[in-house]
Amino acid sequence: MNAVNITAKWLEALVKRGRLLRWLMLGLMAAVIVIDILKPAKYSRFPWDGIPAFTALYAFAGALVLIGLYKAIGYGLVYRRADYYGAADDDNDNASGGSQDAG
Amino acid sequence: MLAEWLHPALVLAFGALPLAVLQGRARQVWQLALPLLVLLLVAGLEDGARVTLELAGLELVPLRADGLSLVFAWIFALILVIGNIFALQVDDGAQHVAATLYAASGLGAVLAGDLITLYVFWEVMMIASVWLIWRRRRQAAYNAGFRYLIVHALGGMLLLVGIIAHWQGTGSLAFDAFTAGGAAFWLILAAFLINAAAPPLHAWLPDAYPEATVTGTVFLSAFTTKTAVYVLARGFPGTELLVWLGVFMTLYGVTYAFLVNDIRRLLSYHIMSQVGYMVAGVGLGSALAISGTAAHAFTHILYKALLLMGAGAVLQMTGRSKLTELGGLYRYMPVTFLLYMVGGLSISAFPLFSGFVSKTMIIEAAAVDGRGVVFLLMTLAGVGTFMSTTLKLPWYTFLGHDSGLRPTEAPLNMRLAMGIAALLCFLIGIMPGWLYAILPYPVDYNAYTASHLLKEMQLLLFTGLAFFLLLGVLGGKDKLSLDLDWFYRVPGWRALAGIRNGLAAIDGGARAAFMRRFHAAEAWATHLRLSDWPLRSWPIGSMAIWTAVVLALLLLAGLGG
Amino acid sequence: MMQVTDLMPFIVLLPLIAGPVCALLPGRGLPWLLATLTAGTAFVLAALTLGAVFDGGTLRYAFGNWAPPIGIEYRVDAANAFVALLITGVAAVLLPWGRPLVDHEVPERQGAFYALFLIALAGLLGITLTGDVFNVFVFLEISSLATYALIAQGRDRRALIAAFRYLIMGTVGATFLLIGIAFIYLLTGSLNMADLAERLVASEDSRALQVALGFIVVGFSIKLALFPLHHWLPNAYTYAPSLITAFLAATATKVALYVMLRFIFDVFGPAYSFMALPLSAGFMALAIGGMFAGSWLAILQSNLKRMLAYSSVAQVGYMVLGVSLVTLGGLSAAFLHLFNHGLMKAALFASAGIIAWRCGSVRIDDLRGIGRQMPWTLTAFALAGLSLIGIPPTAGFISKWYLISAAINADQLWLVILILITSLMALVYIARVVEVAWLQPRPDDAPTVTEAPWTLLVPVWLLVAANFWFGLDTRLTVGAATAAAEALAGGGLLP
Amino acid sequence: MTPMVAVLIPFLGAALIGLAAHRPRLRDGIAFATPIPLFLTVVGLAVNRVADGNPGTQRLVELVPGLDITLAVQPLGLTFALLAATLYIVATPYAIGYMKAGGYGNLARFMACYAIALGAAMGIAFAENLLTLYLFYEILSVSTYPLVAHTGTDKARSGARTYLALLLVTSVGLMLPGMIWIWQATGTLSFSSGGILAGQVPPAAGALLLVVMLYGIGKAAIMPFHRWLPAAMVAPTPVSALLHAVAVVKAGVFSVLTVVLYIFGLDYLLELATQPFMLYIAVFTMLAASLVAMHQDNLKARLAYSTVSQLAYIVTGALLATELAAIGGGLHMLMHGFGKITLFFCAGAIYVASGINTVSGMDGLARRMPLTMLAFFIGALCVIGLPPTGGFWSKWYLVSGAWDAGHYLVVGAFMLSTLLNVAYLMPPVMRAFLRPPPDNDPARLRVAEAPPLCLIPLLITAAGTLVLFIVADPAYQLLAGGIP
Repeated sequence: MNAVNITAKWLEALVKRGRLLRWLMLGLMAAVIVIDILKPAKYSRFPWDGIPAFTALYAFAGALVLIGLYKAIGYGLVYRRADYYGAADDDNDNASGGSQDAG
Repeated sequence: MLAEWLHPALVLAFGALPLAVLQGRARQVWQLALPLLVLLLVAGLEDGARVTLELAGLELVPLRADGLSLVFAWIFALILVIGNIFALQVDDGAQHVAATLYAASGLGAVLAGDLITLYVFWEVMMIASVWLIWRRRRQAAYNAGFRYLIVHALGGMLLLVGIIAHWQGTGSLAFDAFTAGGAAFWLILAAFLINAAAPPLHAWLPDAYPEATVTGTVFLSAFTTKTAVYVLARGFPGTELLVWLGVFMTLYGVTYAFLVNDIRRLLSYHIMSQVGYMVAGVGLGSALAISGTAAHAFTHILYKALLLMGAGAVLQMTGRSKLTELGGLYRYMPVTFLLYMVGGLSISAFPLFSGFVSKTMIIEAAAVDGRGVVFLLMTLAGVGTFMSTTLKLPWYTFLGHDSGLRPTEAPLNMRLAMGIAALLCFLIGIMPGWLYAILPYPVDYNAYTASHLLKEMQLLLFTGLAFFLLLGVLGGKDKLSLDLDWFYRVPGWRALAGIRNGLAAIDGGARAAFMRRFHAAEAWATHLRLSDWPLRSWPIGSMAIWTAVVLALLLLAGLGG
Repeated sequence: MMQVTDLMPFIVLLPLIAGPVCALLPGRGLPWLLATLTAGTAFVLAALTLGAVFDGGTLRYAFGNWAPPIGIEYRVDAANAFVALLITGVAAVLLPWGRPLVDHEVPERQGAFYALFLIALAGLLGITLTGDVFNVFVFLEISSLATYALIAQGRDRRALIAAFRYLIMGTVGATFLLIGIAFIYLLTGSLNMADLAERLVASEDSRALQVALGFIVVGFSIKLALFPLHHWLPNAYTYAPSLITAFLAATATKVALYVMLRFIFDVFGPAYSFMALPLSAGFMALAIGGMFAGSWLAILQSNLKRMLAYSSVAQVGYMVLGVSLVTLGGLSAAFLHLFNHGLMKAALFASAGIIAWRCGSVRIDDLRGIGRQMPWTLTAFALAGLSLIGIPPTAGFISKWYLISAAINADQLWLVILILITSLMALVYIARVVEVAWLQPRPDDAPTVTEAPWTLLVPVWLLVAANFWFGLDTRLTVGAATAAAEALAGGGLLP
Repeated sequence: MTPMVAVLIPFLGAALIGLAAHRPRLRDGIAFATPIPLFLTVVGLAVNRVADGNPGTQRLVELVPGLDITLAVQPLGLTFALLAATLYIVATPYAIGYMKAGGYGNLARFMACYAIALGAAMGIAFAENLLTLYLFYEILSVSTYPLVAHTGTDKARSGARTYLALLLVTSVGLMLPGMIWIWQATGTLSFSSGGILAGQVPPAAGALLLVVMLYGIGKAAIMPFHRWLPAAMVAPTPVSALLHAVAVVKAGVFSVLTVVLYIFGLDYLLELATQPFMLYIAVFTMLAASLVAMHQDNLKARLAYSTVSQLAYIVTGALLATELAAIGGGLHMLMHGFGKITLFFCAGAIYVASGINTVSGMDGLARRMPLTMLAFFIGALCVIGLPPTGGFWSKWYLVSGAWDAGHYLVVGAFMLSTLLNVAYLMPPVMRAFLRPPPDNDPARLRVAEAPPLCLIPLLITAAGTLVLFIVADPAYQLLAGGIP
């Protein structure tokens, strides 16, 4: 379990520095926007190729729209009780996957 | 040439048999040796190799190797090695036999040079794969497996009829692009699309895969849909319908992936979504698009297997697979978490990881074609993919609130398998030249341009921003999301039962009525027998009267007339 | 070297002479031996005769060298040679078979018994071979009287009553015949058949001739047990000694049918007969009635012999149905079935006789599980039953084939359906016996029975084999039946 | 080497078995030995036929000119004969093993009737004309009756009564008059390529004749005359195997194929107004029987209804009136023979070894009887028509024929029926392999594979279905050569 422990320690350290990571990310975001604005567009295949930071805007707006859409579809149409098709007999595996060949 | 006689699929199929009886270490050794042998055989296949054969009056080509089929052969052989390492600790011969036969049929299908051979392997694939679901040994798995089997049997029949129609229409059984059109075209396309899980024929996939065994899902994710992608690329390149169907698939998949609660179901919907890119790529049909499709299938198999191995490891170690029941596992399964994240970054096309070098090819192909809407929607699907696979799932499974579960890390062989897959994802990500070299068409494509990198980073980072802003409302819901399988699970099933009961009622009613009459007649006969009437002797007088009557009638009629 | 023509009368004379001799012989063995030898010789003669008829056409023999029409003439064509072959053949096979049964059923005065048997045989053969209408009456009375006496020998008290009832009915029939003959004689002054055929043409307008035909047909209908004049038959067959039942069932009704056809077709001529009286419709109605009533009553019976007796009523219906079509095919089918039915009924009654002897009962309920104990007998019964139902490759199948063919040829498809329904009814009553005997367990309290000795089995199996032989090799039967039909129909008056 | 020899060998065997009734060892020896010369003879006939095209026509009896009992070797019949002779070899040891393990009595009668049934099947296969076929057809009906009623219980007798009644009522009531009608109209009953009715019988009458003949062949179990088949399930399993795979039902569909091909002729068939009607009755039978099979819990009843459905495949193949479909029908006769006999062998082995006869009772059985269940699985694949079993080829040609004929509804019905086949044949497999065995049932723990005499035959036939996938070519060539 040595490798596992070391990895766990690393992860723990990362999680502890969550705020730092967050700032790092925000910085990165700002950087890609700035670069995109400064750097001229390589392509002009589509009308939006010329808009600076279009992809960022599209992604952000798209994510919000998608989340809204999911909520609408979920609550409006497809959500049902978990046992809608009849109660599942045992919801949780007994932690050994396919290897409970007891017979 | 050796490989012409040692068809990799047949070697694999016969090699599967010892797995049924081997035990313990011997089985594990064979389980590793066999895929490696097959990998060697595939390596020995030359571009252009061909084997022909005559069977039941038909000219067959059981083996045909060319650029397109070899890409799939390679990745199938490769994933079999990885999957078998992952499954090494599973002590269930039936499952190993099924998985190996399944892989064999997948290999056979992509190497098939004629439609009959394709059909044969197509059906074997169905038969073998269902065991990977059933061996989960839960009622839900039996039922889901059964639905899976029925849907695929339907697909198989559509394929059979389509092949027959094609055969009768053109007189040819060769498996090349279908250009004749007509019923054959649509039937075969429908059969392929069922296996590709294209809506509205997709519901079997998210229904069945999450119910499969932990190791079985890994194999399932690799072969069925990718074989379908291969046959679509072979048979239907440049079909306009497929572009839109593929785009729709990508969005449909990510949408449902967001709605479901089970992590393996979530990933299953992502298979659908990713296959959508490939289907769209086939539809675009340009050399770049087809190559991109092949490349994406290659990378997809690796990263999806990796993701499902990660989710499977969680399921195996915790016994749970619902987002609402998981959380905070990173402390206990850190390696799994990290390796899973490699898969997550790959599927969302994060630069330096494999998805980036393949998915962008397809999107680029759409852009080259000047299809703006397709381009935008595919990009949007990428947003959804990143949100649910790479952010939501790990967040609520490994990070987030502590669910109180205290599992141990997955066994070594599982981690090893995940590690190999992750390593390949990474290697392909940084050295795509290896992959590009085996693509069916020579490609002049470089993923690592500044423009691509910049756009991809924008996309991912701002998607992440939106995700973390709305984190509070994104958790899993302990709900069931209806999909199109509802139509056959509820009204379809009721209709079938209704017809059956109706028939039984008619049959039973008719039989009962007949038997009632029959028994009544029997009772009457018995009564007569017991009542002595038929046994009674007639008095002499009545005999004489009858004689007189007959004579009189005869004479009267004769004399009168 | 004697000609066959010279030997032919001995078919009748031999049993007639041997009969009284038999009555004088003491003990049991000698009368039986004489009867058997006589029947065997007669069979050989009948076979020779049939051969000669095939080769040379009609054989004639005038008794006492009195030329016909004055003298009595024996006139043998394919029709009566065929019937004679059946009669003598059945007698020759049944006599060796019947010996132990007779010992059992008629322990006393066997000389007289065999004498009566021979006389009955002689009577039947006489009816068959003679060419003289009055002679027909005489032989009919001879055979009938002997038959009454034979039936009365049955062990059961009811045999006597059955014989008496038969006597009454038989006498009615004979009287009718006599009345008919008297009319004819008054009209023509002749009694020779061939002669009559020529002379009657002149009297065709006469009502008296119509009446004569009516009396003769009804008289014979009684003897051949045509529905609804069949009431004497079940009891007579049920209570007579087994040998007599088997013999009568196979021959008596057949002879009556033959001679009736001889009158209708030869003496009166088909053109006249079927025009003067509604014989076709009448026969058809009565035949169908007989087929259904006989089969139905057979299904209801609980006594094996009685069941077979009613089955005979139904089978007579088939033959008459063939006649009623008034086609050559129909007539051939009737003759074919006449012969084949003789074979199958002989086999069935012969096995039933063995069963009666070994089990002491012919109630179907008492036969439970005896298939295991008497496998050879019951197998023979089942196989003969197949013939009765009409399953190939049996003689019964051939009969049915020709009958259905004839019906189709006559454009009477509905008859086909009726024939098939009654065949299936035969299936029901035969299968009932087979099932009881083979598939039900023997009740614990039932007496143990053992298989009959081979001396009985061999003749029964010979008959069964004949049923199969004539189901496969139909040259003799179909050829003879066709020839017989042609001989009767004579001038090709029939389509 | 003449067809007569092939017909006589089983009858001779039956006679010898009857004579050796009281010497069990000798009796069993004869029973074992009889199939071998039969098989060799049939193979010899096949070689003769294929090599020299020699039909070996043999006229046994001539009833009247144009009406005779004649045997000849024809491709379709040869296929049937090869099937029957081959399966007879494996069915005999199985029957002996089963009957002994199950403690049944009256083995001599049983084996003799078994042999007679095979002889009759040979006669049907080698019939040169309809009369000969009818002759052996009836022998087959009658000789299998004691087999069905073998146990002699009330239930067995009543089942056997239904069995015999339906078969005889249809054959005597419909087939016989139909045959006589044909004879009257054409003056011959010989099977000839392209049929004998064209130009002899007006299509209006031919339409009626078609219905009469198809229903007259009750052994083909077209609804509503299918009841005999489930009724006959009371028989011991080797008999069911014989009935449902080798002799009886295959004789029925063989007769249908023969009558359609060589009496009616495919071209004439298409002129008949009732051809589509009967076709859709067959299709209905196919689907309805599958649906009924789905909710039979008794394993043998389920297999029986499956047989009804599968027979309808072959009848459909015949009635589609295309060459491909007829070849498909002939192949399906062969393939279904192997597949279904495997399933019945398995059902019998399961019953003998464990006393289980219901699908719901099969939970976890594969742990105790893995080989049997594996064979069952393979047999099921063959019946469903999936590769890599021979069943695939027959389905291929059947569907091809339907497509060729433009009967797309029939194509759809084949598809639907395949799904239904999956739905009723897979649950037993699934239960046996996946479900845990019922708890606290000590009897179940003692269950082991059936005795070798039962086990080996079923493994052989299961392997046969796989082999037939690879060596389908000779069968195809044989049939293609005989179908106009």
